Amino acid sequence: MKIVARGVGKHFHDKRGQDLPVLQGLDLTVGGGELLCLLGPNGCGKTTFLNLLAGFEPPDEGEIAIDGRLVTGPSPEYVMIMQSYDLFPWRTVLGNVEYGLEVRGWKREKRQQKARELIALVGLSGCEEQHPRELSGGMRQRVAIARALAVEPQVLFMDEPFGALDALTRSRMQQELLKLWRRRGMTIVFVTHDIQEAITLADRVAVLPSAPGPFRAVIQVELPRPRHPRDPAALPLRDRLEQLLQPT
Amino acid sequence: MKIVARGVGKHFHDKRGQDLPVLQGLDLTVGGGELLCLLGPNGCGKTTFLNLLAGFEPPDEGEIAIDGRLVTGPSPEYVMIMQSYDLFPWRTVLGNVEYGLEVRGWKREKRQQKARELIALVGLSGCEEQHPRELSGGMRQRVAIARALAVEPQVLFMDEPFGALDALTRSRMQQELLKLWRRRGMTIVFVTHDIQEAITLADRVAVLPSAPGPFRAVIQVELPRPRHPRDPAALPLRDRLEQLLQPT
Amino acid sequence: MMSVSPHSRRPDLAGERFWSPLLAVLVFLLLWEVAARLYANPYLLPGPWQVGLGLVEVWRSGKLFEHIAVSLYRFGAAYLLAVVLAVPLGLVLGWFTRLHRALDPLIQLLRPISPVAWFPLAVLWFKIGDLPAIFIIFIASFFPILLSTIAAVRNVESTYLKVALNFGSSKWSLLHKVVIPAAFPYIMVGLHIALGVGWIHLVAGEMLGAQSGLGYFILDARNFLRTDLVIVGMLLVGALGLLLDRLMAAAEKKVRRRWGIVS
Amino acid sequence: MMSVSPHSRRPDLAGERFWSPLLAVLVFLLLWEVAARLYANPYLLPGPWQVGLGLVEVWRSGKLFEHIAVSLYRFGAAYLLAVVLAVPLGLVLGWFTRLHRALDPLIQLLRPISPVAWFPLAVLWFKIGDLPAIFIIFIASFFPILLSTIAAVRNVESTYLKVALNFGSSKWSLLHKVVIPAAFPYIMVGLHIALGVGWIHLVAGEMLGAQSGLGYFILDARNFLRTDLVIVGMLLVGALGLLLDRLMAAAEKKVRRRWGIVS
Amino acid sequence: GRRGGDGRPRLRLGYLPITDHLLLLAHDYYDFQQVELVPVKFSSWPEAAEALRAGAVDAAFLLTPLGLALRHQRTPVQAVLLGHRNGSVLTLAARDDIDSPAGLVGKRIAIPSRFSSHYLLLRRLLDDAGLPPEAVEYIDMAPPEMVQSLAAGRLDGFIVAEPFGAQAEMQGVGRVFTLSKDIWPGHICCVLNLREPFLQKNPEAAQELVAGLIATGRAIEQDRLRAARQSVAYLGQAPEVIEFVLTRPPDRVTYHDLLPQRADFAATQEQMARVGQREAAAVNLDNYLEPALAAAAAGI
Ligand SMILES: Nc1ncnc2c1ncn2[C@@H]1O[C@H](COP(=O)(O)OP(=O)(O)OP(=O)(O)O)[C@@H](O)[C@H]1O
Ligand SMILES: Nc1ncnc2c1ncn2[C@@H]1O[C@H](COP(=O)(O)OP(=O)(O)OP(=O)(O)O)[C@@H](O)[C@H]1O
Ligand SMILES: [Mg+2]
Ligand SMILES: [Mg+2]
Repeated sequence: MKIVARGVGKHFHDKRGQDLPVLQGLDLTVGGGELLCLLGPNGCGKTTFLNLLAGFEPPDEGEIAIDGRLVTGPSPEYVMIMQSYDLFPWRTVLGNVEYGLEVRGWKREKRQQKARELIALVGLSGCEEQHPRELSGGMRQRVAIARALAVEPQVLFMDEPFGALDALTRSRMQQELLKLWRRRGMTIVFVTHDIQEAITLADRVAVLPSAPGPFRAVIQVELPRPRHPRDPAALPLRDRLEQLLQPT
Repeated sequence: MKIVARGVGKHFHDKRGQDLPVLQGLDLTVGGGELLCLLGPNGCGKTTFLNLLAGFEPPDEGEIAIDGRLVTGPSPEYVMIMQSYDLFPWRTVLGNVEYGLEVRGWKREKRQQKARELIALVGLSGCEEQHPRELSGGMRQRVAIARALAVEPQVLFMDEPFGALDALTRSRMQQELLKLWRRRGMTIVFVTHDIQEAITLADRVAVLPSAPGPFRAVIQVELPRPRHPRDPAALPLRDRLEQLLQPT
Repeated sequence: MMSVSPHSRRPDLAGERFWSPLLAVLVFLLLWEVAARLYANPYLLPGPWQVGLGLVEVWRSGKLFEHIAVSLYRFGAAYLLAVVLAVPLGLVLGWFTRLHRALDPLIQLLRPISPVAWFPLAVLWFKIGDLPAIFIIFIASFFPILLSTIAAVRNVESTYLKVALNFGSSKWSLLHKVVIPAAFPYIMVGLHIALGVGWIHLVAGEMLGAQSGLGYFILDARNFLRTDLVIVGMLLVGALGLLLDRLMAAAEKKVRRRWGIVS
Repeated sequence: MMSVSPHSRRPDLAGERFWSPLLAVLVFLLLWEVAARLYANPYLLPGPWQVGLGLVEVWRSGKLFEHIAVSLYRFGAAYLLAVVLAVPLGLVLGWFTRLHRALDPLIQLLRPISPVAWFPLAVLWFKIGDLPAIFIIFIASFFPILLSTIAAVRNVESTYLKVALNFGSSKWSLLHKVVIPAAFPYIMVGLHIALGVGWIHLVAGEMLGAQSGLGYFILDARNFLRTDLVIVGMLLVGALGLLLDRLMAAAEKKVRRRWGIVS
Repeated sequence: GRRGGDGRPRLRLGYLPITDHLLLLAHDYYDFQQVELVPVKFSSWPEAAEALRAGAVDAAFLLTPLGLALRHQRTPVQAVLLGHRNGSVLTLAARDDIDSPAGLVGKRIAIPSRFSSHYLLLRRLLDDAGLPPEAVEYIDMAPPEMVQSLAAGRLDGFIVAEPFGAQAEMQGVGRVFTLSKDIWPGHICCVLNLREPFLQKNPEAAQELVAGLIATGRAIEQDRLRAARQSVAYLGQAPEVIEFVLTRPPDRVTYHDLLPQRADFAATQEQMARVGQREAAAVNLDNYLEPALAAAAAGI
C-alpha cells in the first residue's frame, strides 16, 4: 500500500497554551512494498510523524492518505510497533502475541499456533507463559514485534523496534524482517538511530531536520541486497547521512 | 570505590513456583575509578546483575561488597540509571533532575542551578518546565541521565543509558560521560549492546554468557584515549567481542 | 469516546457542558411527573410540580438558609476531620504492610458498623446537637478514605520507589515526594466517594437531637408525612452534594494539572 | 515496608498472618473493657464481657442463624444486583465521555440521597420484608461501584487503547479485553468500598417492616434499649463484613495473579 | 441542669412531634420563673431514650415501657407526670370492612416496636376478644412509613401514636377501627421522665415545671382549637391534623388526671409481663414514681 503525506504539520501546546510546532510542511510518498527508514535527532518528531501516519492523532495541517484513502483513525491494516512496547501486563507472552488474531476472531488453536510461530521467530520459544514483568527489556521489545507481525499487516510502522536488542539478535531480526517484507510485500516505515541499520534495511532513507521543516533529504540506497554492515561501498552514504544529521 | 562480587547467583520463580536460574557463580572486581562495560545477549541477566550490585535485590548466592562494605540495600552513593528511565511523571524535567539534591536537603536556588547545568549538559536546555509525557523517548532518557549525574555519585550503574539516543547525541554524551568520569573519579558499570560503544568507553569489558554461569571473559581495552569509533586498531577487539557474544 | 480513536477536532461545544446535562435532568423530571400522575395519590408520590410548590413553601418560611448553613458546617467539619485523619493513617497503613496486616481485621470489623449502631455511643460521648452529627458523618467518610488511600499507596509503581530509595530518600521524603503524588489520583477517587457517603449520613447524623439542618428537615417532614417536603430536602441535599462534588472535581483538576497528569 | 527496600529474606511467619491481628483485636477489647468500667454503668457502655453474655443469650434463643441467613441473602441479592448494574454502567459512562458528561449531574444529584429519604418510595414500590431492604442496600452499594468504575476506566493508560485500536479491536473487544483488565485493580477497590457501604445499610434497609435479619435484630435491641445486644448485632455485622471482605480479597488475589499483576 | 443565661436552671426536655407530647405547649402557655425550658425534638423513641440515659437531655416524654426499662437499667430517672391518657388508634385500611376483632385474624398490623404501649394495647385487644397472640402478624415499622404502606396495600392496619392514624383517615386510606380508650379505658402511655440529679439540685424548678405542664393540660382541654393552632411551633404538624386528633372525638386523647399513680403503672407492668417483657416489669415502682410534684401542683 502506498502512503502519501502532503504538507503535514503538527504542533503541541505547552501548559501556558503556547504553540510548540513539531512538524511542518512534510511531503513524503512511500511506495507500495517499499521499506523506508526515517532518521533524525532526538525530539525532531519521528514518533509524532508515525503517530500521524498510523492515525493515532490527526495532523494539524496537511493530509495523509494510505492506499488512496484519507487516514482518519487507526486501522488493523497498518500496525505500529511503539517505542515503548506497550505490552498488556495482564497477558502472557502468548496472550500478547495472540491478541491481534483474537480480535480478528481466529479460532483459539489456529491463533495459538500462529503466535507460537512468531514467538519462535523472535527467539522467545519457551517464554510463552511468562508475563511482561518477568521479561528483560530486549525480550519485551521482541514480544511487541511478534505481536505486530502476527497479524500480517499490509503496512508496518516501526519506532526504533530493535533499539534494545543485542547485536546478534538485532542482525538476526533485521534479516527476518527483510525476509518477511519480501515475502509479504509489506510497506514499512522504520525509525532508527542507527545509520548502519538504515543502510542495511532501507530502499530509501528520509532524514528529518531538528527544527520543524521539510525533510532534509530522502535518499535512495542503491546498494544491492543482501547488504553487509562493513561493506566499504556503503561508506559514502554513511558519511552523507552523518552529515545530514548534523544540526544546521 | 571498589566493587567486589563473589560467587553471585540469582534465580527467579515462575508461576508454578519452579526455579529459574538467571545468574550463577559470578566473580567480578571493579576497581575504584574504573569504567567497566557489561555486554551480553538479551535476557542473560545484565539488568538483574546491576539490580544486585545496586542493592535493589539481594543475591540468592554469594555476596557483593562496595568499598569493603556488604551491599544490603540501595544507597545514594551508588546510583542506577534504569533501562526504563522511570522519571516521575508528576514532576517537570527540572523537578526530576532536582530530585536527588532535594532529598539531600540542598537549598532551592543552589539545587536548581545545579540541575540546570546538568540539563544543559544533556542538551535539554529550554525543556525545564516540561513534564515527561511531553518529551520524546530520547529526551526522557537524557533526563534520567541528568538526574543521576546531578547527585555526583561515587558509583554509577548505567543500564543501556544511551540506547534511545540519536547517533550524534550519543557520541556527545559518551564524551561528556568520559569527561565527568575522569574529573570525578567515579566507578562506572555500563551495560550496552553496542560493541563499538563498549570499546569507546571501557577500561575493561565483561561478557555475560547467555546461559547462567561465570563471565565468558573480562577483557582489558588497551587502546589509548581518546578513542575513535572507526580506529582500525580496535578491529581485533571488536571481532573478539563479537565472537564471545555468539551462543556457545 | 475516550481521547484516542477517531480524530475529533470538534471544538468543545457549550452543548456538552451545559445543555446535555440539562436535557438529562429534564427527561428525568418528565419521567418522574408521569410516574407521579400514574400513582394518582400525591401523598404517596408527589410529582416535581408539587415538590416545587413545597420548595416555595419552605423558602417562604425563611429557615432554609439556616438549615443549609448548619448542615454544611457539620458536614464540612466532619469531612475535613475524616480527611485529615484517614489520609495520613491510610498512607501509614499502606506503607507499613505489617502494621496493616495487624490492624486490617479490626478495621474491617469496625467499618461495616451502621451509624444507627453508633448512636448510643455518639449520644454518650457527644450529647446532642452538632457534635454527634459530626461524629456520625465523620465515621461514614472515614473508612472509604482510609481504604482507598491504603489501596492507592499499595498500588504505587515500585520502580518509583526504587528510584527514590536509590537517591537516598528518607522515609518521610519518600512519602511526600513520591508516594503521595503517585497515589494521588486514586486517593482522590476515595475522597470523592467519601464525599457522597458522608453526605448521605447527614440525615442519620441529624437524628440525634439536632434542631436544625437539612437532615433534621427531612426527618421532620417525614414525621409529618409530607413526602413532598421530604423530596425537597432530598433534592437540596442532592444539589448541595452536586455542588460539593463540582468543587472537588475542580480542585482535583487543578492538582492533576500541576502533577502533570492529564486526565 | 513495601517490597523494595532493605533486603528481607525473612520467611512469612505465621505471626504476621495470625498472631498480630489477634493481638490488635485483644488490645482493642482491653481498651474497650477499661473504658466501659470507667463509665461504671454497664447500660451506658457495655464492656466486651457483658456483650459476650449478650451474645450467649442471643445464641441460646436459637434465632441467630435465621437472622444471619436472612441478612446475608438480602445483602447478597442487593450487592450482586448493584455489581451487575453498576459495573457495566460505569464502564459505559467511563467510556462514552459525552454521555457521562450529560448524566453526571443527575448521578451526583441522586447519589447523596439518604436511604431514609428513599423510604417512602421503597415502601411504595416493594412489598414489606425482603424487597425494600434489598432496594436500600442496592442503592447504597450502587453509587460507589459506579463512581469507581467510571474513574478506573478513565484512568486506563491510553497507550493500551492505542495498541488495541491499532489491531482493529471492536468496541466490545476493546472493552472486555483491554479496558476491563486494565481498570480491574481500581474497580476492585470500588467493589471493596461498596461492600462496606452496602453492608452498613443493612440496618436501614431492615427498618422497613422486616421481621428478621441482623438489622431488625439491632433495631429491636435498640427499641428495647438493650445496648449490649445492639453491640452484639454490630459485631456480628462487623464479623460477617470481615468475612465477606476476606472472600473478596481472596477472589481479588486470584484474579490479580491471573492478570499477571503482583500486588 | 446547667444554668441558663438569666440564672434559671436550664431543663432540656426531649419529645417527639406527636400529639401525645402536646403538653410541651407549656413553653408557650406558661410563664416559667424558676426554670428555663428548652424543648428538644427527636425523630424516634430510641434516640430520645438514649439521650435521656446519657444525660444529654434532663427530661423526656417516653413510652411507659421505655421509662421502666431506663429505670431497670439504673438510669436515675423518675416518673413525675403523665404526658396524657389514651390517644392512640388502631387504624385499618379503608378498603377493609372488618367490624369485629375476629376479623383481624391473619391481618398484618404494624406497631412501632414490641416495646411500646401500642403493642401492649393490641395484645390486650386480642386477649379481650379471646384471640391468641399469634392471631395477627405484627410488623415492626417506623410510624412515618405506616401510612404509606397502608396506602400501598402492604399493611392491613397499624396502631401507633397520633397523628398518624388521623393522617391515614384524612388521606382516605385508613379508618378508625377502635380508639385506644375503648381498648383500655384511661390507659397511660407517655410519661415525663425526669433525671434525679436535676430534681435533687433544682426541686423548685421541677415543681414549677410540673405545675406548668398540668396547667397547660387544662388549658388545652379548655380550648382544643387554640392548642391545635399553637402546636405548629413545636410539633410542626399541619394544624388541621392536630385539630382532627384533638376533636374527633374530643376524648380521643386527654390531658387531665396526669398524676402518676401506682395502679396504672402496675397494670402496665402486668401487661408487659403477660407479653413476656419481664425485666422492665420487675422495676420497683416505689422508687420510680415521684407523684409528689404533681400532687403538690394539683393541690392534692
Ligand atoms: N504530548 C506532548 N506535549 C507537548 N510536547 C510534546 C508532546 N509529545 C511530544 N512533544 C514534543 O514533540 C517533539 C517531538 O517528539 P517525538 O517523540 O516525536 O520525537 P522523536 O523524534 O520520536 O524523538 P526520539 O528520537 O527521542 O524518540 C519533542 O520535542 C517533544 O518534546
Ligand atoms: N521478575 C521476574 N520473574 C521471573 N523472571 C524474571 C524476572 N525478571 C527477569 N526475569 C528473567 O531473568 C532473565 C534476565 O533478565 P534481565 O532483565 O536481567 O536481562 P538483561 O540481560 O538485562 O536483558 P536485556 O538486554 O534484554 O535488557 C530473563 O530471562 C528474564 O526473563
Ligand atoms: Mg521517538
Ligand atoms: Mg536489561
